[in-house]
Amino acid sequence: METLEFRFNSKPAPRAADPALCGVVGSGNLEILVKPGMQPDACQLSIKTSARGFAETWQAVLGSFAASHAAGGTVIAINDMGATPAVVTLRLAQALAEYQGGAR
Amino acid sequence: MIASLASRHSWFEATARARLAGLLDPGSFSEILPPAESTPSPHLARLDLPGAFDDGVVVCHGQLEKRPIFAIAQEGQFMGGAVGEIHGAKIVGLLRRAVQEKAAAVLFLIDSGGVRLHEANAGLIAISEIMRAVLDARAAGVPVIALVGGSCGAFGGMGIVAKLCSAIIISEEGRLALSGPEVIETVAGVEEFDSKDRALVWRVTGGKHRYLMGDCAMLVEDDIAAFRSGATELLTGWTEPAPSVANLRASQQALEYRLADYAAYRDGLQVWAALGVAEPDTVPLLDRDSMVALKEGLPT
Amino acid sequence: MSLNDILDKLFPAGHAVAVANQVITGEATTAQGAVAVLGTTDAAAIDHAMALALSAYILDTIERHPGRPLVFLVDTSGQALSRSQELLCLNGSLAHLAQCVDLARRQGHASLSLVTANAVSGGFLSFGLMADRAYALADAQVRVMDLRAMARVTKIAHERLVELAAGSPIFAPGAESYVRMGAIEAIWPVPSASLLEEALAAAGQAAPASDQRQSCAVERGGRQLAEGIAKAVQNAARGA
Amino acid sequence: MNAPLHREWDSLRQSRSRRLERAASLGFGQEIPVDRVIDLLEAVIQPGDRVCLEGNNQKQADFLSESLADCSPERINHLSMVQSVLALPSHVDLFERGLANRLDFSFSGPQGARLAKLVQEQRIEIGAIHTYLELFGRYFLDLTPNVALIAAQAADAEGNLYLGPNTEDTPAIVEATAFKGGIVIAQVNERLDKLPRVDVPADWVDFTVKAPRPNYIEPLFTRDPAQITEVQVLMAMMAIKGIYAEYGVTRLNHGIGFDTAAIELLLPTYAADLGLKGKICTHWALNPHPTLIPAIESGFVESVHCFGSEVGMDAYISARSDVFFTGADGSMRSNRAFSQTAGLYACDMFIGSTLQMDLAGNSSTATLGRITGFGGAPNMGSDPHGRRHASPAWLKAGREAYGQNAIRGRKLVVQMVETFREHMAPVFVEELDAWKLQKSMGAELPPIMIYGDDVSHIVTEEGIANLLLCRTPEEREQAIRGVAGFTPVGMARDKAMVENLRDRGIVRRPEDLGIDPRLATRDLLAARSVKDLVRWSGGLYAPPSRFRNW
Repeated sequence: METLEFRFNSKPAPRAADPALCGVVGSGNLEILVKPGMQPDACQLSIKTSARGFAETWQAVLGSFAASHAAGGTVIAINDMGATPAVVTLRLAQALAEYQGGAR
Repeated sequence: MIASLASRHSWFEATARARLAGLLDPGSFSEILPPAESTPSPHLARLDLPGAFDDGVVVCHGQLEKRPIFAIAQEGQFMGGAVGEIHGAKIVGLLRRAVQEKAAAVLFLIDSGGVRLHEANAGLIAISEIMRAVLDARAAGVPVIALVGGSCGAFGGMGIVAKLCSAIIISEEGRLALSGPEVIETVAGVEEFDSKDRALVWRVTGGKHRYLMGDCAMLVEDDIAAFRSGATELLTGWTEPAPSVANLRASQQALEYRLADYAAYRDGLQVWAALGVAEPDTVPLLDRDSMVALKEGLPT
Repeated sequence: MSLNDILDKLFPAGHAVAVANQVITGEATTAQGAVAVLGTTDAAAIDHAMALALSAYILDTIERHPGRPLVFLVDTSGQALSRSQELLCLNGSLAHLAQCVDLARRQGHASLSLVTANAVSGGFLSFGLMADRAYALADAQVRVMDLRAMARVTKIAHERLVELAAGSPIFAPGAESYVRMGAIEAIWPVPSASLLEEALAAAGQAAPASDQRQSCAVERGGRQLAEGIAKAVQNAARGA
Repeated sequence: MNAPLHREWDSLRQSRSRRLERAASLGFGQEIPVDRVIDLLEAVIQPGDRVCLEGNNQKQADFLSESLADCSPERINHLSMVQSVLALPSHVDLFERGLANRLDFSFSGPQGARLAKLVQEQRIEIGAIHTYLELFGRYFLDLTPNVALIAAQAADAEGNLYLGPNTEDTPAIVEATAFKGGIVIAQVNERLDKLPRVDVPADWVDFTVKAPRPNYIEPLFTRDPAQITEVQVLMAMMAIKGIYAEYGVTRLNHGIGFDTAAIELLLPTYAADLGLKGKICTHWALNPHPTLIPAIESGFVESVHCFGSEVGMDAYISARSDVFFTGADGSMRSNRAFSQTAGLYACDMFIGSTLQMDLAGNSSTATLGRITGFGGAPNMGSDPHGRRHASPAWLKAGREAYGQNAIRGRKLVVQMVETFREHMAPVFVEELDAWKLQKSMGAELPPIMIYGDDVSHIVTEEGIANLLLCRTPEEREQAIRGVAGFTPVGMARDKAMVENLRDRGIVRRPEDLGIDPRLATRDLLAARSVKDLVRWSGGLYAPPSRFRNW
């Protein structure tokens, strides 16, 4: 297992009432928990992943997500069981949408 | 396309959270100890494995047709729904809470292979505590209804827990047993149980067989809405019987007769024939409604 | 140690116990009076017939001897592994047995179990762990699975499991782990009438027992989380 | 003028007569007792013969193969084997036991690793790895069999054969052998007084033997809808909207895989909602994929011609004779040679998956230590320059590739891949493993499945690259990098150039196609389980046990 931490600048997301959870920690899948954070223009991410040695790939995938979505003001925690970048990208979009669905 | 297929939301492939969302009245789901307030299993972390925030089980309050109830939903996709320390303690806590609050019912969405081997002792003891807690709830008059239809079925200790519940609602896809076919094959050989022969696995452990044998109260389609209406139907007018010698004597006798009659059989086909099913071969392909009609027409 | 040796040491005042199909049933005399003695021997793999023999004896005891304590002697290698057993819903018969033990408790029968040799998973769950209190003899094997098999299933190196087991009662096989985890009350160096009588007295006082295993586990440094989490769930305010 | 050549002009016929006489002298008639089949093989096969052993994706002449492997290498040796697939252990035993030493084939699948080892030990000489059509073609030119060992469903007393739904390669093999002085031996599952239909006339068949068990059949073309992922649903949506709809693809072939199964299962839902029923996917060269059932039942599909059958599909096919090719008896008739011809020449599109793709678009399923071959994909996945007849899809693709004044069209050859396979193995690579494999096996060519210059589109979860519109090798490379996601190849893209390609519609993202990836859920699949497929079929589809959970 490997633990990774990232912080990216991102356009502020509407602040939501409740945290949102998306996905399941199953083979080739991951769960993503989106919570409100303190810095409105930054997205903070922490990842625990079963696959070691993919820090650069995570950085690229998450950086691309933060650049293309308004994810500022969130703290995102991920538990990963070997999801491919395609799955990670899809889940991030779903998790953020669910989080924003609960926006006040 | 076929309308019934379009509107169906498979229980078998849904996540625990999706099952709850479809099972409970819309908007009534209220999670206790939600993911944002909990931490993954430290025991898995010590073994270098990522955990899940909810440790693979959702416990909640909610409503079923406006009836306030509690629900427990195991996530079969995380570690096979297996019971670890946190997972088990959440279930035990919820069952105790249901007693305190004299809940109308607990719906127990079982989807589990049993003990989580990575925390084996904690899992085994937790299952023992769940067994006691289920019986305490029932003794307090709170019905505990097991819903079995997930990809992991109800195996190992969770197979025992399922049979301790007030009643079991199962789908054809659901499986209910003690040892998994793979375990039996590994220990006793492929001739004893070919775990890759899926039709055989279902004839021995599957929902239709358990329903025909009377081990499950209700057979439903693999559809979240069907589980919802099944649970509603079952709970309407349900009175939880007080634990009594008379009831257990009756069960004892039924189990003894069954053992005497069927002990030599090794395939559901043989049992179904003995139960009076005219064409046992056709059972695996019958739809749910035909199965119910078949069961109701059997000699008692 | 043979079953008879164990019985003689536990019940010096006398016992009348039959063994059939690895199932023990009978009664014995103690300072607190007559007790029902039942269980399994020779590492029994529990099947339908065994479970139903035990449950029948429990129901008989409830009906004929109200309040008589139940002493379970546990020696089981787990559940019987066969297709015909599963075909008839073996988990159902084990659940029935567990329900009978539970009913006895509710009807005022104190119960305790003593692991005499082996206590493994399903067999242990169905009666040994259903008693008010469980004890184990010093050389008893209590476990879900041995570490080699666990290594195969979890795909974690055996050496790594051995290393971690040394410091963790969470999955290390052995009665000592179960003591720390709150499921076994104490380990007896030898079968002993005086230990049994103390245990019976304690069990009698505690009835009708609520399940205290989570809090014991915290006191003994076994499961640190279970009690807190169960309480948190019991007491948490409902979410939105 | 040269002097007339003095030679015998019927040596093949004479050789055939001698072989048949040897068999007759041992007391053999047309029907061979099962326990004497080795005696027969040793009587009619000679050292150095070219022997065709039938077997393909579905049926295998497994009993004859095992029997041949049990023959004495003293009597039978130096055989040159010609066969579509090397699939069974006994196929490789022939070489390990010294009966055969040369092989011309198409596909090796599960025996790929053993085959690679034999090649490295120089115990086998590989003539060439072919596509099916090439190999069939060579049966009629320079690789005509002396003896063909084939599999049939049933024989009658005269020796007429009924092939059942899995006709597959039999007609091509028998025709080449029987009409060039060869010997045809068939294993049959049963003997019948009256055959349902005659697929091979008795006078093309020399001997028949009832095998001790029915020939082996593998359900290779069944994909459980339960295993289709959301990412595959997303890619299927992109393919339907961005390629099928835009080109109006009506005649096509699908490679086997979960990606294409997802497309098949989106036809009655997503494609129907886009109003595409009757406009796409009407005519197919395809095995009877169970996942096509919902599209057939929804009225999308007019016709399907099959290479072979599929386990459990026979009753369904028989009941849908407007769609499938069936005999007067009602059972299916397949034919690999004709269906491959349809796939090569009569289809407007091939879409399939691969394990690796390089920056020129070359793709391969070969991996180190395994020689697997190609099967039929390269026939379907290539643009036939000889095609003459026009269709809207073919013309549109041609004009994109060659300009508005193009004098011919272009087949659509689509590769559909997730950028990473399982265990984070990147699909897009700088260099295919095929090149290393070429060196290790001393082959003249690297085992490339689909040539890059035949590929028209690449679909990944990141987008669609339209290679037809690329005008320079550099554009092509950046278009491929532009859909290669977070693989090292993808991350090394020239971002500005990829954005420029996007402006020109060469690279298209899901949002460019009006697709929201979050809506790509499994709920869009017309069937989400094998049981759903059974329901769609009205109970006619009978899936094999391993695909059931009931």
